Amino acid sequence: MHLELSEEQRLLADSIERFLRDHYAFERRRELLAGSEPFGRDTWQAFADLGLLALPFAETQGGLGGGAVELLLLAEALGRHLVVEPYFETVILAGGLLAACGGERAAALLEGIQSGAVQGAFAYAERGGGLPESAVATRAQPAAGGWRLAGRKAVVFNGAAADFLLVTASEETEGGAGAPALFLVPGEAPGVHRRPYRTWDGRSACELELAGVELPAEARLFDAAAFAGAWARVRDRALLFLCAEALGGMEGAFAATVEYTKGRVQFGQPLARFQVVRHRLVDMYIQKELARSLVQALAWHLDRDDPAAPRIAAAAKAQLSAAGRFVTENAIQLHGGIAMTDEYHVGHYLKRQAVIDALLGDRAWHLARYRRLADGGALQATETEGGGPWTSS
Amino acid sequence: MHLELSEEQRLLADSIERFLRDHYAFERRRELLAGSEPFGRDTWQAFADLGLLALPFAETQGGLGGGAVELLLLAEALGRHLVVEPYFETVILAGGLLAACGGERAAALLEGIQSGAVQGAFAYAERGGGLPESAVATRAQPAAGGWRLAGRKAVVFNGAAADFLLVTASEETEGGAGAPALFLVPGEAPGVHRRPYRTWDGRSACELELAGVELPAEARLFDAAAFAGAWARVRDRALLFLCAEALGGMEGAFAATVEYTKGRVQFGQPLARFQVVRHRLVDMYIQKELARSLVQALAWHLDRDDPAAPRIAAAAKAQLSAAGRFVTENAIQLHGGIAMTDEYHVGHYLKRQAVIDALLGDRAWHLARYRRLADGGALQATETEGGGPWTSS
Amino acid sequence: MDYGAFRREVRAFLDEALTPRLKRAGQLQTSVFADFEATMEWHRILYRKGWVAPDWPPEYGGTGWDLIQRHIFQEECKLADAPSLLPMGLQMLGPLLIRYGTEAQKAHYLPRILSGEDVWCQGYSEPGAGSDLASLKTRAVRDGDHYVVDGSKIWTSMAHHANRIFCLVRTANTEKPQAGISFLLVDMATPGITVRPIVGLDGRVEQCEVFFDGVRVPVENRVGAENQGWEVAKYLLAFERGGHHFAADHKKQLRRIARILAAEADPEGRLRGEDPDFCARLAAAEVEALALEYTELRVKGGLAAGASPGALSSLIKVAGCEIGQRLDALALEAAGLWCAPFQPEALSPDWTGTPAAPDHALTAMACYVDNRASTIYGGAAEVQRDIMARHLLGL
Amino acid sequence: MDYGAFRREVRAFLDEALTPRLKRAGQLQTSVFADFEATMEWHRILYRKGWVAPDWPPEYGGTGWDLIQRHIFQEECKLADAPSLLPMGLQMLGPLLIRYGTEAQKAHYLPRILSGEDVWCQGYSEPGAGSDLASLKTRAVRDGDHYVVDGSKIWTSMAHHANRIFCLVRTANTEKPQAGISFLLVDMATPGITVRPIVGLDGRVEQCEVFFDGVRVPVENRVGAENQGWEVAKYLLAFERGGHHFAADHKKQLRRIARILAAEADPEGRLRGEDPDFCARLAAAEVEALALEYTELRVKGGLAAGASPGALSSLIKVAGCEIGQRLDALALEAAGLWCAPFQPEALSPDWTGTPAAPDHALTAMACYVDNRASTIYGGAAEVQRDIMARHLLGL
Repeated sequence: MHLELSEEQRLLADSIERFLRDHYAFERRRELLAGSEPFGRDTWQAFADLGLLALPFAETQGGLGGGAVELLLLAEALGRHLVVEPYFETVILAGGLLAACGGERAAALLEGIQSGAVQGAFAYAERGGGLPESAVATRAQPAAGGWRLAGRKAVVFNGAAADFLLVTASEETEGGAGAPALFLVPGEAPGVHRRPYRTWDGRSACELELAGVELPAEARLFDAAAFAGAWARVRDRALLFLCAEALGGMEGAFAATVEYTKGRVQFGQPLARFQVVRHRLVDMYIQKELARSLVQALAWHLDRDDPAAPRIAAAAKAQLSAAGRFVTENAIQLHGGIAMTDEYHVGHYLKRQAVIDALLGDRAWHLARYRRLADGGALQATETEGGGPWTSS
Repeated sequence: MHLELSEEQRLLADSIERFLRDHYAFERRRELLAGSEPFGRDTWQAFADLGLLALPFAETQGGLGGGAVELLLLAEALGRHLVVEPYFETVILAGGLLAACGGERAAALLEGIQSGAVQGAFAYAERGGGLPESAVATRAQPAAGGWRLAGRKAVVFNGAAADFLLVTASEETEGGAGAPALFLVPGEAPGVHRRPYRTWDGRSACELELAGVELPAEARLFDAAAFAGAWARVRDRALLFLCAEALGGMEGAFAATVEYTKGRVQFGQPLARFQVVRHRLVDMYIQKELARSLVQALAWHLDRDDPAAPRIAAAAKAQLSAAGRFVTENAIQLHGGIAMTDEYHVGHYLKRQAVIDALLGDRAWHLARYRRLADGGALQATETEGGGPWTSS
Repeated sequence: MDYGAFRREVRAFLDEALTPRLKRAGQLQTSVFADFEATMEWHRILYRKGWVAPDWPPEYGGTGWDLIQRHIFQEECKLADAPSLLPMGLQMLGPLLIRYGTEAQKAHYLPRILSGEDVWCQGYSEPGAGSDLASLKTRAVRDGDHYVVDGSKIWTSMAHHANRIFCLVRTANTEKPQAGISFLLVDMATPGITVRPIVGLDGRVEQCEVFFDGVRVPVENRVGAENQGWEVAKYLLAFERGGHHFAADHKKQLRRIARILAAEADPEGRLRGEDPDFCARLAAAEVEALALEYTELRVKGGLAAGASPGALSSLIKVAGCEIGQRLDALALEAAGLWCAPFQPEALSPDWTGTPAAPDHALTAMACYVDNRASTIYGGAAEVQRDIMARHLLGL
Repeated sequence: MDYGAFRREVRAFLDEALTPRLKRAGQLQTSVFADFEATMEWHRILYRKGWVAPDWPPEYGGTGWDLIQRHIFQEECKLADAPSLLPMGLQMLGPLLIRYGTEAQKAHYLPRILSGEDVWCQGYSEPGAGSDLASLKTRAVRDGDHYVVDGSKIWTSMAHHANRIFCLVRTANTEKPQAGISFLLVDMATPGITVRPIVGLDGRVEQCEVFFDGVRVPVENRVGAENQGWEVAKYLLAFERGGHHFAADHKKQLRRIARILAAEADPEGRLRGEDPDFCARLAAAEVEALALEYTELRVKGGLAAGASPGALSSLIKVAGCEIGQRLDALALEAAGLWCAPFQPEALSPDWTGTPAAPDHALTAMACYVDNRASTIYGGAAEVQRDIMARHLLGL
């Protein structure tokens, strides 16, 4: 599983890192968040110009055909630099679902996403269910040759800025929660009401009310069965992205803590001379590197369409959650007061980590999912899967 | 909840400690375990002479009427000195059940226990259930004006040395596991087969086969309903005893580790000068003292017949298990190789702790039990129970 | 002492005196500090009742309650959602003045602390002196009957609301850094003082940096002898012994979790309160909190009987903070996606907008984030363990 | 390289070569060491197959496999319940001689390690020199063409079975203690050597104390230059890089747990494998083990591509041991009361008595207890973290 980067991959990583270092200093991020824009439009356009918005899409869909390793490199850098722009929301979630859907309408939107002109959001969460696969109370009823959507969606990330929303709704007519199908809803459609707010990680989200929104027949991108399949394809890449972002956050928090403890003198010596501080840093490093191994493994399996990928994804999300929390909490602890301020960057890693934990299933949920997928014989998988990672390398 | 000891209690604690220090050095314990006796008969007789075997029994039953605090002091000392004699098995379990039963037969056995002449054992565990309240496959069938017992009991502590066995068996006639009733079985009754062995903590136990053991009618001490009630009364004192023993073990392990790390020089200074070692010792102390608080609280509530006692008992067993494991594992770690040997005492605390964990419900079971008893509002109990510990002090 | 009756008396008073707005401020409190206006309103209500300073000797305005009564009072206040009072005057400076202040200082300042007329802040830490407090550099140079103070203090809680600050300043350079420190009382209105509020990770201001530029402080505002300020400051730590009320905080946290559990589902829509894995972890934390509560009671019971708490006092602080952090992390987990909305304004008791998160989850992230500071301030957990190790090992 | 085919080849060989008794010895192995007789029988079988020293260069008897093949081989051996081979000759001394030995030493000793004729033990630690190995005191004084060795070694695994010992001895007193150490090969039959077996917590003997009283060792038995023994010994650590196989151990542990789960009930009679709380904790440990496995693969993949593992090598040891200890604790918990019976004799593959515990639980306590040593030997976890911190911080 040696993830030796290709020349192109190395160039990609370098160019992202260089761009963010030069144009995304923490001070600039603070200024942005002090304003009223949900994110930096100029940064977004720069992402488009760098080709990043086209990165994960197939060449047949106008994209660059980047694989999981490319996504890992990008998300890691975005996490390291605490980037708040809605790459995950617009490109990975909305874009990923559109790409899975295909068709003219989707192609047009995908083109807009890749050029930077169009923002999307994926509205799945409701009171009572926080996963895209959760049953939903939002209803889609056949009406006048099309659909009529009614319901409420919660914590829709990038929902306020989105030009279009991908909304899960049930076609069942009876009350209660039903299996979700997926509908394309223009942001400005009559009956769409959005109540925006910032989130703790510096992003934006909204509560979304669908008050009898009338949609054409083709607005249903997937029926319930098809949506389950489409989401399964998008999900593991989305998990990879979140995990890699968390990994980048750990890197940022760890590096800052090493630097700070080497420089900060208390009781006559740098903090990093205290054995307890040193060992804590070692434990942070251990957690970070164990987490990195799972993220890399997930990319490796995804790029090979390996059936083990969903299991590794569950493992990675669970582990990244624990590791990310440990590393970012201890980064604050070893800094002391300065890390509790808005003006210093290190505390912000903790807040993003906490939100990542809550997205697409938390640690407990993924541990249970891991057990289910491993079916009680997890670690023997490398022997049973035709020789493990090594047969196909 | 100030557990200020009475003059008598202080004298008791002192005399136990003095006796064990003088007569139960670790070397003597090793010699005993190298032999074939299951425990030290002379030590047992000394316990009888000191009145310890009569301590927890009511004065009406020939005992000294000691309360929970007295039991705590005794068990703590036994744990600190790694005492293997079957006080828990004969006095607390078998004696406690007999005392709850009453009657002439029980009185005679209780007298024998208190004088040191009689050993007992409580045989409840089977494959498939390790608690006294577990349903059992062992069957008691009415036969010729009495009972006929058939089945197998597992890991019967002190079973080999026991003059009598208290055996759980179901009166239901159908197969499968049934609710346990309690039967008194003479150790030498025909059909009683015992396969003895030592246990990891230096005690002895046996597998017990009951091959159609014929018993008189009065051998049934409790039917299923009565047994449930009797055990509930004995259980919390038994849990107190185990917890206090674990606490004593933590004290022994902690004291040895402090002493060793202060004396052992590595890299030019005593181990206890290394910050990581010092902080580990602090963490061990924290766990030990938090555990002590729950054990003392349990004794306090038991001595007041407080309805909160079962909940505190569950909390204490769960906490003592985690704390005991943490303290004894780290005691070994901070000592290094010497603690992995049979000839040094500190490793033996770990083994006793591990067995205590498995007795009468492990940590996970007691945590679940705690939740059940607390009914989701645990920590508010002090406000709802008529003013908490303070109203009746 | 009939503690049950006492508890009922406290409860009855709280039932009546705590207005809905004050209760709301208590419910929305996510750190050591509740909404400032509500805090002071509650302070004044307790002052009128005579209950504002239970820990003070009765002759200075205390209640005369024993330690157990004070424990019960704190617990009932927390469980009734009373906002916390500011500790700087009542818990810190007041007892210190009672021990070290001149008669004039006591006569002037103590009544104003009790009434709430003076709001104090604490000028200890400096940018270069955090856990290593003794390395502080803010200088006070004698000039006639004044000291002239230059330097800066940081992590000064509530300095933007306070009208007075008590400070440690350097009055001499000595080999042992502790030996050249003095303790001064300073009016925040003195020319040369500037306050820079520091925005916290939660988007709100509790901490400040305070700059001193040629600030003239009358010599009679010194507490204790010149260069003896370290001894005076250390008394605060000693006073804290037995003054912890973590159990009350933990109960409030557990109640918050119970509210979330009753309302909130896991990602699959199953009620969190029915998830055995989550419940097992919650029970483990509850049991630790229970062990801590009984440790507090052991210490208080022992203090009442004349014993010295020794290392147990530090233990309570270290374990109390860490258990509190675990509970906040569990609350965050239970809140799920609802942790994400960031509306600092919604944490004011006077805000009338529509909150993005349901009420039971409104404070989850703020509590989690704010409480990370509890193992930092007042001596980081690492420093506390160093101190405990000295106690335990005598090394 | 077709690793799948290689894996099948290994598996086929193991299917045939591992007798039931050898498999039993592997199943009953609870520490680094399996039953000695079975170990040596398996050693000889692998020797005959040519697979006894996969990590050695082919010219000295290695297999020529790449790191991935070696990983697969180790994993298959563990999962087939092969007993572990003794590492002292194959993993420690052999590679060291290949690097530092004279031609005569290599020609004499290497074939005897391969064949199993020589059984080596390692004389490093001393009663006063554990983690601080460089403070060792056993002296070797030159007397003609011999060294005369006096002193004692402790924690010498398998010394009661070994016919040879390699030792670090002090040949000079220098300011830097490492500078005066030499590396000697000693025949255990030399007069003046006494072995005291040390009974472990599990009631069995694996460790010994070895006493040297005027033991004469030919000078040609020194490896490396006089006083350069520390450098020679350190090479062992370097050689360990990439030589860890924790993943295979963890898989074996997980399989043991799975066996218990399938058979064993919790105290209420519910199958452990259906307890969501236990399963959540097991899953957490499994996921960490998986992360460690991929870390091993990262290192091995990187080594294969020429990279240096750096701090990751220590990471694997520290985390690998701690994950292993967690797994053993889970197995113990799952075994419930069955952990209690103590029958060290039942852990011999040749014992024919009736075990008190069911087979799936027979090793639970011994594994748990024995594995506490894994964070002590070969550099305690605390020392490993010191080393890692130096790497990471450059301080």
